[in-house]
Amino acid sequence: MKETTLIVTANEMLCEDACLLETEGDIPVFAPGQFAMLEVPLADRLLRRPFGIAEADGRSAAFLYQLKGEGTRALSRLKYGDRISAVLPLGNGFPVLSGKIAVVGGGFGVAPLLPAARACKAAGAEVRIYNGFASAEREFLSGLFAKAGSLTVCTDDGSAGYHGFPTAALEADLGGFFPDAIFCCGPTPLMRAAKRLGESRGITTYVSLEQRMGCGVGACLTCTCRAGGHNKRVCKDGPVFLSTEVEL
Amino acid sequence: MKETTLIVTANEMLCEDACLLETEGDIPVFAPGQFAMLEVPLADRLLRRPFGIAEADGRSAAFLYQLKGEGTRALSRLKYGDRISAVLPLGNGFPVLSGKIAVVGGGFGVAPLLPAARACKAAGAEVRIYNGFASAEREFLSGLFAKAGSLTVCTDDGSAGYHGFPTAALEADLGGFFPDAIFCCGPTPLMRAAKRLGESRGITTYVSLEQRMGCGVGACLTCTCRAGGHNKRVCKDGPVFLSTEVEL
Amino acid sequence: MNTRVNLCGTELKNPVLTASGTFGFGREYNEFYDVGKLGGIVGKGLTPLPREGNDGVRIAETPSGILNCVGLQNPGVDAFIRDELPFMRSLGCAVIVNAAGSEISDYEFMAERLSETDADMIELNISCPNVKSGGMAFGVLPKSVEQVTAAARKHCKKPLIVKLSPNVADIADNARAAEAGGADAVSLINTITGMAVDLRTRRPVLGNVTGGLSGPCVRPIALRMVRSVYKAVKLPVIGMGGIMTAEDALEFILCGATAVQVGTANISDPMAAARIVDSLEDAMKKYGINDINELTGALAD
Amino acid sequence: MNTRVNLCGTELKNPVLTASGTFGFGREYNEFYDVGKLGGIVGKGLTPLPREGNDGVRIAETPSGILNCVGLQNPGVDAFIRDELPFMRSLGCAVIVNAAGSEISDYEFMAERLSETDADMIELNISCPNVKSGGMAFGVLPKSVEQVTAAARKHCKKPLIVKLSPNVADIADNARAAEAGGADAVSLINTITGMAVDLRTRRPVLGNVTGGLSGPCVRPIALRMVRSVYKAVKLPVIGMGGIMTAEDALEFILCGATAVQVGTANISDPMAAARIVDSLEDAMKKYGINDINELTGALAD
Ligand SMILES: Cc1cc2nc3c(=O)[nH]c(=O)nc-3n(C[C@H](O)[C@H](O)[C@H](O)COP(=O)(O)OP(=O)(O)OC[C@H]3O[C@@H](n4cnc5c(N)ncnc54)[C@H](O)[C@@H]3O)c2cc1C
Ligand SMILES: Cc1cc2nc3c(=O)[nH]c(=O)nc-3n(C[C@H](O)[C@H](O)[C@H](O)COP(=O)(O)OP(=O)(O)OC[C@H]3O[C@@H](n4cnc5c(N)ncnc54)[C@H](O)[C@@H]3O)c2cc1C
Ligand SMILES: Cc1cc2nc3c(=O)[nH]c(=O)nc-3n(C[C@H](O)[C@H](O)[C@H](O)COP(=O)(O)O)c2cc1C
Ligand SMILES: Cc1cc2nc3c(=O)[nH]c(=O)nc-3n(C[C@H](O)[C@H](O)[C@H](O)COP(=O)(O)O)c2cc1C
Ligand code: FES
Ligand code: FES
Repeated sequence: MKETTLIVTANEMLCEDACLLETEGDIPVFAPGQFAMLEVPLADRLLRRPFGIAEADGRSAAFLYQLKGEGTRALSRLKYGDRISAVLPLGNGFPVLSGKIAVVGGGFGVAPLLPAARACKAAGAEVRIYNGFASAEREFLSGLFAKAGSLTVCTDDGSAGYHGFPTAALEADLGGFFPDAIFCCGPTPLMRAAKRLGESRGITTYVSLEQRMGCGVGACLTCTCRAGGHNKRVCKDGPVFLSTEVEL
Repeated sequence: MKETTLIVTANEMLCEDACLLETEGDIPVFAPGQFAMLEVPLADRLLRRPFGIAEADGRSAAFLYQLKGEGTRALSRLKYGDRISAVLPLGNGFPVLSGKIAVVGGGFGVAPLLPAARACKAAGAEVRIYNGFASAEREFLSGLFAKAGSLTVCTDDGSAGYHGFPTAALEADLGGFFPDAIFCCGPTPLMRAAKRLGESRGITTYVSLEQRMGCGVGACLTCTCRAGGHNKRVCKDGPVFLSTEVEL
Repeated sequence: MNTRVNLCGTELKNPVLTASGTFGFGREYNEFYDVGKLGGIVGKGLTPLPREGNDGVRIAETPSGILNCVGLQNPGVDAFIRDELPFMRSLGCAVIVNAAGSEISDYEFMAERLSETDADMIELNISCPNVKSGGMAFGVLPKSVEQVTAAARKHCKKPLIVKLSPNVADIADNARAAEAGGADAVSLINTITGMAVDLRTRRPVLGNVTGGLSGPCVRPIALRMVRSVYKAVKLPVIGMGGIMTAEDALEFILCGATAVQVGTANISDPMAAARIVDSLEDAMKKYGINDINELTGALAD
Repeated sequence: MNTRVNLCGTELKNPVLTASGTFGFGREYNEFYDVGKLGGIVGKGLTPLPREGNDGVRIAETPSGILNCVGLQNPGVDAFIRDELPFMRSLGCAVIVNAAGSEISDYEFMAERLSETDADMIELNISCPNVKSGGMAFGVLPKSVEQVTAAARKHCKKPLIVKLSPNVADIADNARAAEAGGADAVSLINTITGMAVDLRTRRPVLGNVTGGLSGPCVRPIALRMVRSVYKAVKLPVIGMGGIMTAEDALEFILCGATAVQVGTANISDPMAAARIVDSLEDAMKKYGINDINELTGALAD
């Protein structure tokens, strides 16, 4: 956990509303699922934006981000050589497991799962990935995921791959592939479905939550979620939680 | 008077703390001494900055500016191709006279005098220019002024040219060169000296005032100066006033 | 798509008005665009006699805001009626006259004098922080708000808008007081008292030491106050405070405003009010609003 | 060059404190830098019993500011004394404990309980806008400010700082009330009540509907209030509201602050308070300040 300056080496549009930001700097070791708070280059915006660390080694770090509001649009205007301040790595990530791992992602929520899938694969796990999108046009990062495990693309409208929720695709596979753990990130309904599936079948399930954040480091208590009747900090106690810990 | 977009064609450092901004756009005709309100590229700053129009034709406009605070520092970061919004041309400029004209400037106040000197010269006037600076290192724009009239550089410390106030240099010349009008722009003490000199010798004297501004177009009444017991708007009733009109 | 709203019996083409003191009497901005396209304009604050306003620096920049201490410089109500009102009236939009004073009798006088004109409405500025005697005092305590409103009401034959100060403990109390005093509408917020200092000179930046803060920095405060006043009174509410875009205007309407005023934005960009009007329908489309009147106060809180 | 100041008998290395609620109990920021270099830290607001705070979204961004509605989530005073205070004490800077409550008796209890500890001072938060019962009420009317201060005073053996709310008609009156009630210092400003709305959902952005505004957007308001409180009371004043840089800190001191607190800046940049301390001497040099104590209140207005 430190504050450091990143130098932009590339900032490419991947599709209409997603970019890949590549940077250089002095990057600490990170666990998959940990995130960074990136400064946005707008003088009237005080809050940094949280993004999962998609890829990093000691000298470089990359972030996949959706163009959502003002902050991410300003990020997308960063050019080669620009500097931004980052705080990283933050929070608790996914465990790196061997054994059988099911990765379940939805929409832009797939981004933080990529390093988790890769790390487990590298640790010898059998990784199956179920990524869901609204439609074929919204499909995202399948090239990279296909290298990190066996990938099933799912679409809500059936325009590509499995027609339905990725949790349904996983459930259909359970006969042949009963995972030791599920890693999920995506919209709340998907995380609820993953929690329900995992808990009903006795599979340890990890969910990565999103919440509006202030400091990102655990001090301001603005990013809480309900966990066992208490409020926990998504930034410090999460963003990855055991499904049994949190209320969704 | 209109709001228009300017495209930056060049933005060069002239010396340690001054830049020349060159732009292209749809530029209305202007009178020397009129000014523009330029947007500064900082999201948390709401006010435009007033700058004299140094040079312009229908398609381009140039501004000479001192690096003073945050706004001008942000302007200095503008690069080729960047766009800024400008409101121009604003206020009343200097009259374009033939006859004998004494131009008296101090420090960065010389900038708005350049187009006035040029225009009078083009109209057939005999133009003598007395530009004062703190020291030789602070000398500014002498190359351009030398083409617009006969130039006497003055310095407070005597490190170049005439040792003393430019009004003193003009006064010393009055035997051989008795001007029909004095045009002055610079720090308040200089403008006071020019007003005193002109009024005591019966020479019509014009001064160009600076004041903190809001709208720049005459609507908000934040830029006033005292004139004949009343408050007048520097942006609309000036910035060029007859010395007899205003209290300095 | 409907953008028309009815404010105290006057139909406005759209709910976008300009705020007092930021738009002169419309002359300057009419050189930039046809001011008649706006819902209406509110003139610079007037007093019974001409005023020169404050000395020294009158404006300072702060993060996402400005401070001003113009101090009600104006030509006086008579010169206004003679020299400015006919022009304002010719623009083709609603004309609201903003009136101030230092004594209750000033407000009575202004209400009476302006009732004889063809202005559409009168907005009472009982909340200007830049006038030393009076001014402030009227706007702070509910009792005096009611008193000054009732006094002006007696002499006023036009719809009477009372403009509320945000420098108070509970603005809803003051809105209720204006309602009790007979106001036809309330407008808010006026500027918030603030200050800027210069470390080099160790002096205040502004000639008047303190000034009124306006611009986007005050918007969250203004939205909260508009919401709380909307819930407190039955009168129409005119919302303002940092409106820069059509979306900002819609946010005020969502919180309860029938119409809005655009102030500092004009100073920042002379085209601001026109741009807000021009983009209003697109913004309404984006948020599924067919009739702007449906949005007023529709916040689920 | 001297940056040391004496605050209610405690010597601070420099006048830079961190503001309650933005710095936890110092643990997180101590991973970024040695928190001991600061003048002192103020802990998250505590209540007699643990509190979970508000539900839903707790933070929103506004122009040059943020809104928060944490709602005093805290582990309760006993867990604090057991688990957090020893750590805070070990940091090597002054330790101020921030205490809140919903009843006068809560404040009495907190003052008594905290007087038994080795904290340096107690800051009473009588002005938190995010607690529904009580909280707000105490901080608004001068009479209740005096009452709650006097009640806590009777049970308090440490220097007592009263933190003032800006959501009042005249903050100087409230400062005088705190002085009359026996406060040793006043701190200001707490957050200003504000709101943000979402046009898409037609709902407030924050779970608690309204929240407290802080950050550079409030700085001009805070400076004005610090100046007016400085003139109204003889107590030392602790200034805050939007301090992001050493120059901002000096501006508050110029207006009358003996020490300052840095809040939102920590949230924006975890290194903020350390950077302010690191650049303090350079900034003093720039403005010809040899002893920071000479600057306090030196504004010529
Ligand atoms: C732990 C974590 C990891 C994330 N990782 C990624 C990632 O790898 N790629 C990616 O595209 N997005 C990710 N997000 C979501 C991302 O932070 C938001 O899309 C982004 O903050 C939007 O900023 P904006 O200024 O464009 O949007 P605006 O809506 O203009 O932002 C306004 C405010 O709301 C906050 N906000 C808006 N949406 C979200 C959100 N979904 N979660 C948290 N805060 C939000 C912003 O940070 C800002 O403070 C992550 C969020 C969290 C909490
Ligand atoms: C009619 C007119 C013509 C001018 N022409 C020129 C010119 O041709 N070249 C040039 O270098 N400068 C000129 N100036 C001065 C120039 O406007 C200021 O130097 C500039 O605004 C400083 O902005 P800043 O953000 O860098 O400084 P800051 O000090 O950070 O600005 C803070 C605020 O104060 C205002 N301000 C600061 N100094 C001045 C000043 N001297 N006059 C008016 N407002 C000020 C700024 O506009 C801004 O609103 C002119 C001023 C006026 C009024
Ligand atoms: C330069 C200036 C002058 C103002 N003069 C007046 C005035 O004469 N009468 C008045 O009622 N309000 C006056 N105001 C307040 C505005 O009408 C408005 O209430 C306030 O600025 C908030 O809106 P905004 O943030 O959109 O500017 C003035 C504001 C500014 C910035
Ligand atoms: C997230 C957050 C939590 C806060 N919690 C408290 C608190 O518990 N007690 C308190 O007295 N003030 C609290 N405050 C107010 C700050 O201490 C400070 O008064 C205010 O934010 C203004 O300073 P700033 O602009 O530097 O942030 C909180 C502020 C923020 C932003
Ligand atoms: S964002 Fe500050 S505690 Fe999580
Ligand atoms: S700057 Fe607005 S009237 Fe001159």
